[in-house]
Amino acid sequence: MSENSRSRWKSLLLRHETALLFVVVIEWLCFNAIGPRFGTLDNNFDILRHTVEIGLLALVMTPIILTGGIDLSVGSLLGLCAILFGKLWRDAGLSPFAAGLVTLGLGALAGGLNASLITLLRLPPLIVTLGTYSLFRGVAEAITRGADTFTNFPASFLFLGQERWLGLPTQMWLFCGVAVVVWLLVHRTTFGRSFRAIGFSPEGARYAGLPVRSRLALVYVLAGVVAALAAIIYTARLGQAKADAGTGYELFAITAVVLGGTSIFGGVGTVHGTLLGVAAIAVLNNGLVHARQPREAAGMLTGALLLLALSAGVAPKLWAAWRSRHHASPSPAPKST
Amino acid sequence: MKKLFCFALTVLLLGGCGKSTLDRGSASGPGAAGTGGKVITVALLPKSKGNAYFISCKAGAEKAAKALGVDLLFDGPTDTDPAKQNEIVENWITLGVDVIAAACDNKEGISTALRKAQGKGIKVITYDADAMPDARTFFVNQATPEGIGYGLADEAARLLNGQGEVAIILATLTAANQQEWRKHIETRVAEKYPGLKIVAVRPCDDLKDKAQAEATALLGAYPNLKMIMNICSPAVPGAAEAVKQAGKVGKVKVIGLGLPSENRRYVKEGVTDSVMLWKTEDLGYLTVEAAVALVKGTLKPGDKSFKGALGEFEIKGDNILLGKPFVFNKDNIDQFNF
Amino acid sequence: MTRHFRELSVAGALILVLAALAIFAPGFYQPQPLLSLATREAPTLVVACGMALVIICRQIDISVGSQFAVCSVSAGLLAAQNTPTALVGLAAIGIGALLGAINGTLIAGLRLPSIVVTLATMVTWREALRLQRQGAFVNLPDRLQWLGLSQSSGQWVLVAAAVALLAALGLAMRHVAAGRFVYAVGTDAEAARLAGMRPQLVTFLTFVFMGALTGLAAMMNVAQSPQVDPKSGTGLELKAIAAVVVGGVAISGGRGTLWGVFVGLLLLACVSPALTHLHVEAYWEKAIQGAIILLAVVADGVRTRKTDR
Amino acid sequence: MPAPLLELRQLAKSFGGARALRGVDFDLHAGEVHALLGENGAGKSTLIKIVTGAHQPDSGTITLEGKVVAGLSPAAAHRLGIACIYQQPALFPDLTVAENIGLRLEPGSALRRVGWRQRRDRAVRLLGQIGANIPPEVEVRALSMPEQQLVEIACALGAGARIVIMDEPTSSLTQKEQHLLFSVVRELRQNGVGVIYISHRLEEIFALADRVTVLRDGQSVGTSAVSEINEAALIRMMVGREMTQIYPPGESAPGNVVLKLRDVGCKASGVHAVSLEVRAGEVFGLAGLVGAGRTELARILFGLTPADAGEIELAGTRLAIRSPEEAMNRGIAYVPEDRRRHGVVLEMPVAENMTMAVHRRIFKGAWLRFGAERSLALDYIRDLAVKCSGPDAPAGSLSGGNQQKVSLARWLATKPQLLILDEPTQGVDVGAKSEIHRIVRRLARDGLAVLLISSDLPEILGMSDRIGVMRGGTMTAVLPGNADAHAVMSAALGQTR
Repeated sequence: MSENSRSRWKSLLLRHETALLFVVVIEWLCFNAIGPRFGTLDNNFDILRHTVEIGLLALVMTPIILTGGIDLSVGSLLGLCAILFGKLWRDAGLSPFAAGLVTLGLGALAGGLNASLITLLRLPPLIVTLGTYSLFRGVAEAITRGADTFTNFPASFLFLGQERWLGLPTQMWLFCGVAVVVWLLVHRTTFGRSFRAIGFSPEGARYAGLPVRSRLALVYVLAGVVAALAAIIYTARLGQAKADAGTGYELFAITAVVLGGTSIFGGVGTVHGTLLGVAAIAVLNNGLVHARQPREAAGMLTGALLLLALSAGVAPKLWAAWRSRHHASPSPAPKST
Repeated sequence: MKKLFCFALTVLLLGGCGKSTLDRGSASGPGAAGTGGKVITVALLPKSKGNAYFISCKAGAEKAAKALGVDLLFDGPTDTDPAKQNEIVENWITLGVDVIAAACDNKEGISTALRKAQGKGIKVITYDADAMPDARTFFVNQATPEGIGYGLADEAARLLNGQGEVAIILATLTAANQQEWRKHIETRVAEKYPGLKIVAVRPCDDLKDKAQAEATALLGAYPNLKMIMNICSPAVPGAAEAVKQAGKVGKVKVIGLGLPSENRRYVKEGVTDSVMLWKTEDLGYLTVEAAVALVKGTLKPGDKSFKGALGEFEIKGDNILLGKPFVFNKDNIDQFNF
Repeated sequence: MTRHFRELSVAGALILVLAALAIFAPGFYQPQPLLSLATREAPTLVVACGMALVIICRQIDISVGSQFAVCSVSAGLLAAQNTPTALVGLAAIGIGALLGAINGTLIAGLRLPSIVVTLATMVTWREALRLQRQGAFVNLPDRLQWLGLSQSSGQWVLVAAAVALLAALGLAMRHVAAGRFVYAVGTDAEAARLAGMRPQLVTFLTFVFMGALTGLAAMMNVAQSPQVDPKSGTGLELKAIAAVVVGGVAISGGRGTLWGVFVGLLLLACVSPALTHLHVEAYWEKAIQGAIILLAVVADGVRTRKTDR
Repeated sequence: MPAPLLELRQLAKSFGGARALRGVDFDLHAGEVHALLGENGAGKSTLIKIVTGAHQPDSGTITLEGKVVAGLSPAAAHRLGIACIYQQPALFPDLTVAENIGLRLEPGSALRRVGWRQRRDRAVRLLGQIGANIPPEVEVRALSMPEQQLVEIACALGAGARIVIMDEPTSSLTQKEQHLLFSVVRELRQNGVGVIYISHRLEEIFALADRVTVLRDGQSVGTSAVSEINEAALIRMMVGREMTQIYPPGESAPGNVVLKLRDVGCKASGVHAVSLEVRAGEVFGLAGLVGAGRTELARILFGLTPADAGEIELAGTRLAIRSPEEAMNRGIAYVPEDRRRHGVVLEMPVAENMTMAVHRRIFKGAWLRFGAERSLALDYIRDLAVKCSGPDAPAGSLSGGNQQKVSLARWLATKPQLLILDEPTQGVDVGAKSEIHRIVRRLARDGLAVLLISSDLPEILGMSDRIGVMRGGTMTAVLPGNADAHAVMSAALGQTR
């Protein structure tokens, strides 16, 4: 028993997610030691609030990358949905709730555009979403002619982004809801199973009778819906909607997902890893302010962290290869580890 | 191997942190609220960090901070990003600064955060670009949007004798102050200069190279173009270079908002006719001075003027007026070195 | 015919745009503005050539924009210290190659996915540069402008150099063994290894070459104006990738030609001035560019789908 | 006697924890064909990859003509005159045939000029030499598997190598191409080239080889002149036990018609006017040359390339099959030919592979039930005697035969009415092969209709209750199960008696 459980512990400790958890904790403790206000509840709620939109995008980016795809358009879609939401509320006279629902639908539609190009025409996701990255942002700018902003939302709507409900920032509840749904989807349903199968081998999945196209379509449509949700939360947090909302968020989301241990080639990865990846970046960004370090340092450290995480992933393999090459001839085959 | 990874990260972070502790030096903790004997912390928020304009403001602010013996925090988004500004303000609220001085990228958006700061007893003033009036006590007004817009339009009319086609290059289509300036330029032209015609408005993403490309295209597309007006600072040298390359120096005039240092060469060569700007260092200096006075209580709402190291400034309503913008041209540009 | 279908179809689209311009905005065809346009796009062409090689090698490099900025600023700082122009150029290329070598080491040496590696280096270089420069322009000495030539001949030199480089690379990719190695590695790295090539070395050198070309492009850009904007190169990677993809290089590696990239870049480079000439408002530009990229890939998708059946 | 061309002494190699080779001795003389035989996983592929420099040995020596070589790389092996035809063609799909051959054969600096005309001429010459009618400017991706194999052979031939290694070169060749290949091999031998020949087909070894070495569990079990050994002895050496009967007896008791095709065709895949009937409890063998349209027919039935002509009837109902899901829901199962790419997902565990096609049945409401999955996997592991460390072992860690069983288990779990097996024993060792045969027999006995596609004629003859022969995309003959090899072959070749 002890032997078995020990090896299980060992494999758990060697997990990417565990290492990342340590990183987050160390980051937190470290900043807590420097910034007197860093550890306060208020500040931690701030971190959460500021991370919700990028966190949402990272959450839905996870299944996409699991299938071996990528979606560069989510940030632009966030901007487009934000102004569509504003337009629906202000110009079409819908209540924020109704406008929100319609926006979610429009997000699904935009995700559906990606999905149909990728699945029906079998185009590479990188290129398709590179195109829609420009397209969505461009449409958003064209609709507002760049300048139009939507503000003066009712307080009942702003409650979603700026207040607390049951002790937590309101949007955290939505975020947790989405996180739980995506986690269950990826780790506890046959959908997640097929995402991984597609990521490892799209042809193999097709030959196994899995509905490859509809599964792929699902992840991109889901990304559209969640980007729309992020847009609504973003609007509520800032109290305004503008065409430049969410610029560059796609890269943050991808960074968080990859930092969280998801392989960019597909198949391997976890949702909790992504959450930790988001946390690592968010804590770093906030903590450096408290440590009075320049903002640019956050970007540099994130880049370095990403490279370090990737290198750590391949280091054991390289080490083993190097060792076996250099201890080749004298002794018989080296003992396996 | 993962252990190695953790270890390296720890070293990395601790290294960074250790340095920061030293940086803070003698200044007391930023949490020290209020006035009595504690060092005041002033937080200065630019629209974006990597921008020569705000770097120049910062230089002035640093001088003021040194003279007044206050702690200065300067932080902003690395790229213009409205959400990031809110984030930074909220960070400062938790950090417990005494006063926030903000240049607002998005009026309504950031006001949410600024009101929150006021709610926590932090004084708020704005500079460069204003927030909603209820979200701050004073606005250090370097020049009103009307002032800038009208000033540029007037200058254009003067140079062109009130006749001709004008194209505008701005930073992005979405930046609030750019749109406001543009609006005022258009209003003024419509009201006073019927002979001027604004034929195109192009964004340059706040990049000099892109501005040059846009200007090149404009020169080709509008053969009767008489002037390129640039309302963001990287666009002025960009447009000037394009005009120079196209061999249209003198035929197409270049004016705009910009720093003397970036435009000196073109102004001297006669490519750029005039560059408008206020003394950015003074703006930074005055902002910090006013902020500190507000915390100390020497500046109160309702005051009619504010006297500082740079002299006395008029207060109009809740706007502290820096004075009129300067127009730099061939004759006076060497007097300014920012 | 079918072999070059993609290049020809993009060329067709380009001719369409040019024809539309000839009818609706003949003012587009004036020698000096066209030369200026070509000069502006010359550095992009050089970067796009490198990007084509990288993508043919089944990799991607999204750090070129940041590399471009680092090379530009370094070149500017060197020139400001009165370094001879030729040396400045070599230094820019060298620094580019060094940055490329860092990418290459991580990608070929540690076998990390290129999109993630270059994402990380993109952010790192860009932020490091920001931290160092704080957005301040670098002022250049006069003699660096147009490489010390007069302005009119300087422009021609830059354009001619970019086109000559394209032609040389285009021929080399077809007629020199090393070029075929890039195709071979891009189409199947393991097969290349078994055929006696060294795929990791080819990948590494491709990234070094990409970096060197970025350095060259940076130098070509620096020579055009008396100041260096440390933000230069922002979005360059997307422009280059878009040109390469529209030009028919397969994102999955192994297929595509530099001629296609050239036509693709011409098409994209014409869009923005064409809109200006056609007096279309700027708000639509991004949307139209996105639509062109999508149209190009959709056309390809429909065609390959047809031939699949 | 001169020093052998190639001498391997005590070669050992491990991958991670698995020891692929534990000390292999092997030698090859000039002018001989030395066959290498062994079950899958015995270490043959590892051995040849060491000789071609693709892998580095952990220990042991490689001696070429009396000189010890160390640190062999593919490029060095190429220089030393070692050429190899891999089982999975190692070609560049996006490049033309001429360029593929060129890249393999042109050593020299990376900066040299590429001679496109010489490349073309050489390709024409080499392909002509082995009688392959392949235009040199075609991209390899457009070629069929056997055509790719021929390009590989042309490469090896053109290399002017002193040592040529062939890893199952005939596995997808037609009879005619096989004969050409054999004459090429004999010619090579005459020219003093040493040939290492790997095949599972014992009759080829007896027809071609001079000596044979048997590998088992990473060790060489023995070497013998072919003339001094018989088939039974070889099999004994390979499996380490006596094999009594290769093909289990058929007990044909056909039931109702399960599958009925009438004039089925699909333009894109070149299949036309196929009519046939398969009954429950029957093994219907599908013979024909590679490229005759058998796999293409299977792909039509499984909805991968839907039919555009004719009628398909399954258990009496007419239906259109437009996707694999649909085929699956109708009770059709397809164990594909290329198991590494299509049959199993190598990175995923055995259990997940086995349940992949039955998600809807065992995971009610799409919720994963790990207990149910595990028990299903354990059942099939026991039932099909899959050798693996457990249901959690990645499928890629299994040997070829066991991967095939996992692929089979996946489809048996769907409880199909019709099972299509496409080359189920290709590249599978003798032991696993006979186990698979027994399983197929048992399934038929339990009432399953089986459509068996195989290029292995003895397998078709031994297993089938009836044999359909395809040629040029259509069914040319349906023969009884006791038909002789000659009848099947002549139908496949289109000869009229």
